[in-house]
Amino acid sequence: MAVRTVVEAIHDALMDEMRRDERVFVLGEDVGLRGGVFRATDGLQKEFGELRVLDTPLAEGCIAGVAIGAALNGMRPVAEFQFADFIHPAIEQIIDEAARIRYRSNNGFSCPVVFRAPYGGGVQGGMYHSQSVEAMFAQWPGLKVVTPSFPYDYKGLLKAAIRDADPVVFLEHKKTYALPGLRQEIPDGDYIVPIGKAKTVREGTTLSVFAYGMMLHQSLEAANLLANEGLNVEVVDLRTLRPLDKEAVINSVKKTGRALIVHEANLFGGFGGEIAAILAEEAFEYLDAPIRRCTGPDIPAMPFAQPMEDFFMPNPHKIAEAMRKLAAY
Amino acid sequence: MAVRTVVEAIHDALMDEMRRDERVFVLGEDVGLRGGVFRATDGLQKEFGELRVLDTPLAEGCIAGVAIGAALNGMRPVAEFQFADFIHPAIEQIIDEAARIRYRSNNGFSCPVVFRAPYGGGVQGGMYHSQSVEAMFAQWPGLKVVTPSFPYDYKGLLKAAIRDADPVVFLEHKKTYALPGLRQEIPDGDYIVPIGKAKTVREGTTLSVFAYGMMLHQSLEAANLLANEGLNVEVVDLRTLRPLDKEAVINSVKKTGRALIVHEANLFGGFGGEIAAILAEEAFEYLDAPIRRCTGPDIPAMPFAQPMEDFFMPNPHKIAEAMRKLAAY
Amino acid sequence: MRSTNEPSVKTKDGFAKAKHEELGLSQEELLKMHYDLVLSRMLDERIWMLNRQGKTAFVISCAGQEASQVAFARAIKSGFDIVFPYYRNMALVLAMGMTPREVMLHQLSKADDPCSGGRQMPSHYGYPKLNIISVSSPVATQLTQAAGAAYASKLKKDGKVTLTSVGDGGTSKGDFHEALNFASVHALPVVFLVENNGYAISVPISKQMHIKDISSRAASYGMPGVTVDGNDLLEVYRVAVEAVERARNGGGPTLVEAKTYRYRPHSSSDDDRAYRTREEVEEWKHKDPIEQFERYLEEHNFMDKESEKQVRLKIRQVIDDAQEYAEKAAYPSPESALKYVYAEEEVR
Amino acid sequence: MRSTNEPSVKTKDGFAKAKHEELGLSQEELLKMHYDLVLSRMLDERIWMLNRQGKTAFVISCAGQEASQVAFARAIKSGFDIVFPYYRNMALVLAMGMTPREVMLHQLSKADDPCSGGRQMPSHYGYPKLNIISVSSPVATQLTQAAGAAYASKLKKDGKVTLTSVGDGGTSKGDFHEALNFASVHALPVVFLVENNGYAISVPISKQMHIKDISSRAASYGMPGVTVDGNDLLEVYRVAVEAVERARNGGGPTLVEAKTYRYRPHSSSDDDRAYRTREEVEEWKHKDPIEQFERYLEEHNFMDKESEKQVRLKIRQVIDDAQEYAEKAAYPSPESALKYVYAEEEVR
Ligand SMILES: Cc1ncc(C[n+]2csc(CCOP(=O)(O)OP(=O)(O)O)c2C)c(N)n1
Ligand SMILES: Cc1ncc(C[n+]2csc(CCOP(=O)(O)OP(=O)(O)O)c2C)c(N)n1
Ligand SMILES: [Mg+2]
Ligand SMILES: [Mg+2]
Repeated sequence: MAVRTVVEAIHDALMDEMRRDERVFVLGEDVGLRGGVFRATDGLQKEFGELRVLDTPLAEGCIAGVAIGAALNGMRPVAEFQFADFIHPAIEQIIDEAARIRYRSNNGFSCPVVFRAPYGGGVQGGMYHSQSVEAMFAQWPGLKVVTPSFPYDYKGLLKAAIRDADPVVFLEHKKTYALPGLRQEIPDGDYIVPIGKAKTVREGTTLSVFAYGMMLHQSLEAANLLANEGLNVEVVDLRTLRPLDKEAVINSVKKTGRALIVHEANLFGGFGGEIAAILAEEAFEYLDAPIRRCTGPDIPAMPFAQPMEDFFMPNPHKIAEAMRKLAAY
Repeated sequence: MAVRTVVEAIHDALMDEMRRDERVFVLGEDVGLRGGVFRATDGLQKEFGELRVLDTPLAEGCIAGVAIGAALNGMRPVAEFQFADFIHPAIEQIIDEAARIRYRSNNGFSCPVVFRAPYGGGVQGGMYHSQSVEAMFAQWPGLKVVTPSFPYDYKGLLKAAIRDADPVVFLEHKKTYALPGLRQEIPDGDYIVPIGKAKTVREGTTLSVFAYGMMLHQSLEAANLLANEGLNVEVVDLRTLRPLDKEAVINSVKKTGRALIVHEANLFGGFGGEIAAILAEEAFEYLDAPIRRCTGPDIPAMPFAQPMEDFFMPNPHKIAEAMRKLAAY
Repeated sequence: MRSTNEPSVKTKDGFAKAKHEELGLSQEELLKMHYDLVLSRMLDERIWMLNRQGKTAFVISCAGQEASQVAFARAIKSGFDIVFPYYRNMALVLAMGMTPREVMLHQLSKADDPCSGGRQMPSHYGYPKLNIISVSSPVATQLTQAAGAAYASKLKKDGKVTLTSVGDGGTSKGDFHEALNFASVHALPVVFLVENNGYAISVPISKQMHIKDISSRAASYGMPGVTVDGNDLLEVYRVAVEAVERARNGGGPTLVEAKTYRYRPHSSSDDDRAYRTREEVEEWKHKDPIEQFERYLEEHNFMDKESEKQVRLKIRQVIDDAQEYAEKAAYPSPESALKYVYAEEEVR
Repeated sequence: MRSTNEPSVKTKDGFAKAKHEELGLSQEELLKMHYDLVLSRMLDERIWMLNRQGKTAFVISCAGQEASQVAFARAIKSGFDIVFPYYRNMALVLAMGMTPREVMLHQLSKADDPCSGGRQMPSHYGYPKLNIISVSSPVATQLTQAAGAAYASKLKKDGKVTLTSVGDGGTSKGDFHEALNFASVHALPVVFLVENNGYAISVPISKQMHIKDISSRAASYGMPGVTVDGNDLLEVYRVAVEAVERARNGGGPTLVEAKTYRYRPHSSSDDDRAYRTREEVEEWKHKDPIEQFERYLEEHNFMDKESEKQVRLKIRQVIDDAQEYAEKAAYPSPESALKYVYAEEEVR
């Protein structure tokens, strides 16, 4: 066992998998000498060399295309996008190519690539270093989309993603990377956390909260605030957005009758809509109250100035307020 | 008045607007001599010349970037993407640039560009000429997303989009382009259909259907099938997805108590989720039944072979079946 | 960039060596290449006929562009090397070893289509057995992937060369720049073949770029670039062998531009009369790659009019068989559309 | 690509004409350029100080790269022409006319920040009054936009030239290829300035490309390309004037590569010791653009140590004032984050 932050857990998973499997290599901007701008690949080049820890030119479409081509020739690439904000030039490669190669070739080819990207804000990253992009990827069949919240899950899910036979978009909330409060005891050895399984991280009866990434932690904090008020909130860590663990989501609402979805991305068209739609169809009879969403505001991106950034970010107080309202319904 | 197909209505709107306003010009692949692969720009180059009807190199990122830059220098560009499937290389320009220029400059600059793209299948276009991309764009504040269904609306909404002060993604269902059954008498002169207003195209009491594009027509047909069975279905043509006409959606369900959302795009993460979420939150007390979605299956794209394409496409019979089930709930 | 119109080399005793000898091509190889050229041309014609008969919804054709594809198929180690083709490469995949029956199964979208099981449009080839990577429709996406496959070869030291092909239009897309740049930075074993047929659908070269030869772009990446007459099979072969050897020997990537022409409209959905004159098309037909090659074979007594006729008779039978076989074959079932979204054991 | 190290031209009577005379630069202009260089450098230093004091969260610096920016600001018609800068262009926007107070308001994310009202990270300039287009973070997106603005000028015949600037790293992205290609096909009035400081964050040129001079890429598009010593202000000015005149006179686009160096880490979040030696940094400081220019001004008796000191004293006061003014200014209100998603009259 060792105490690890989120980014350390990611680092460990990469290190382990590269030692375990020669086919695994990482590529991206500044992942080599620099060890990644968030240090996720720190020291990897030293151990595995320049070829397996590749500093690429500044071209995200190229990073994705090269990873896909290498996977088609038997490798297990892990592509890092420096910020999720800059994954957009790679979208054609990720959704038209990676996500469809198995399908379009009638199972003749497969594309085992992991696309890693730090997302989310609250770090004074401004409009272009704070984006949440999960909804853009979760909508495409052929892709898997993973959004862990705890160091233990980051390590286990990243290992699972690297070993997965299909392309995985692995989203890492950058504000959680080094949060001291998030340090966790995790096994040194090899373990896997399966893709596609949610986890109830707080049992409750009053209402169910569905969240992931930084917002999962904010929701837990909010739930603790409400404990003192006698409200007993259940919190479900989705962990994987596609394939979503529908059973876990539905079963929680069957128990509590109330659902609050929390995400940092803006409301309209965000991933929360899908959860609400599933519940409104498949748990309708169990719903005792409207399905609520607590999210970022519908503005183009997170502003830089602190007052506006704070205004954007859902926080334990805003979430607790939404919980109270929902519980009182 | 003149009888017009969808593509003719689009053509008329472009012609009118280019005559009305010198700042309007169109650019894209094969829009010039060829008049567009779907003939939407037929004859425009003849009247307005090569500069205002510009055949671009094969580079969608460039098409979008050039349109944005021209708009920043006072023009009103209408960029055509030959197929919505090929708009992906332009996503960075559309969502990071066009959608944010006004916001990031604190209203110092604006970006009045129309991004036209033919979407949707059922035309034996196969995996890469059939995509529905509305959910990918509707989630971004700063953009407007328009999806008309009738020739009259195509003309009026395209004119509104060209005159809009902000970027508009204008999606045209290619299967409806020349459908003889869709011909419509429309005024020759100038008229506008406002962005952001839905339209109830069939009054009913049993249940509400929300759709757009080809699926709107399929839903109407399904509603007519059910009329004989004594079911009285209301059909709402959303017309604009962002900003969505929430009032129209909610009011319809307040009346009928039942909601069916129909779109061709695959289910999970599709635009239908947002409509369901809005209803589950804001019309909860009026819902007498689960919210249902009738959509394409969750596979990476529409296959080419006719049996598989038919399997993919929602059609009046599948939709009617979904209506019966919902009405019977 | 260097010109490729070198004269046949002289032997010591002064007699000019025939080009095919100089290139080390045997009679058998020459006749095989001829067969593949004609097979591709005749299969293409048959497919257009089926389209007119309403038996296939979509056709995209390589008629006129066969020579460079057949030459490259011979220059690589077919089945060992890796190939990322594009949709206009029927001659390439035939010459590499896909059978007319298989091409027909793909063209008619039958369940046994080895490329996609009927899921993709016709001409979206892919053939795992021969390392022919599945073709998609978005133009130029294969270029960075080819660089990636070659990078994997460098990592694995597997000795493979990757070949990828793209049209002139595709070279305007950022992918071209990013792929060639990456390939050159790492001296990767990859060859980029540009089939310059003068048009991106209706858009002529003059509206696509402001340069004479696309191969001159190689200089931007510090790699060799060659322009070759794409209708001269032996010249393309000469260039192809050089490029493939360079790649295999660690010399890095090469950009090859084959100047050629497509006889047909862009696809069965296109009408090329809107953007090019019949005279232009006719002119190019006088430079037909098959005729040129047959002249050469005749001059060197490998073939005559009679044997050429025999080849065509034989090919017609092969094509009749392929058509009959494919027409009889079953369509994929509707529900089969749900298969292979993810690895089977993981389908949810 | 042509070299730019031409000797000063001789006048008829044989005496060498001073370079600034040859370039038609008056004493006043020379001193203004000197002022802008020093202002930018000193303002940069002040901003780093504020960062260390915890008064500003993020710094990105142009120290070492001022010369080419100040030269180009003078070569264009500031306020008439259109400029798409990138984040490392503080010297450019100052020389064009943004005031130190305005730069500080932007740096401190105050409500009156004229670039973004505090919405964007520092160094994301934008200034409608001077046609300085709002900078975003995604690298190289400005390049096709600049081509588009120049295309609009061609349509409107407004006589404007568009200038855009990008780093060496940005030239690896497809946008670079697509923008230069489009600009050349249409002979647009646009100048592409590449500030080659040898690194994309930690990635050295050798891992980014396999060529010596980025300007050589101009040949891929059939446009002129020039490499110039980016730390030699007058040389850059010579090249800039040529490129801008060519654009204005219908001669089409030019690619200018200014070879230079950034003294600071990539940003306040970077640690450059991981990827470059202190010796390398020191070496470049011996080629400092400001010192070089001051030597020139001294040789031609425009300045001496004393007047240089005076300039710095004056600038320090200007910067003190700017800092005080900006620190006193109000932050944007939280709710103001909701404004300007769409044109006001259309906000829903
Ligand atoms: C990214 C993308 N944009 C547009 C298209 C539509 N399209 C298909 S082929 C084509 C022209 C390609 O021309 P070229 O690359 O020269 O190849 P050719 O067909 O001439 O062999 C276009 C525009 C596409 N398939 N992909
Ligand atoms: C599309 C994109 N990818 C990655 C980044 C992260 N990033 C910001 S600056 C930079 C390096 C840019 O280097 P260069 O273009 O040489 O400019 P310089 O900073 O050296 O002036 C990177 C990788 C980004 N902003 N945008
Ligand atoms: Mg072509
Ligand atoms: Mg740089």
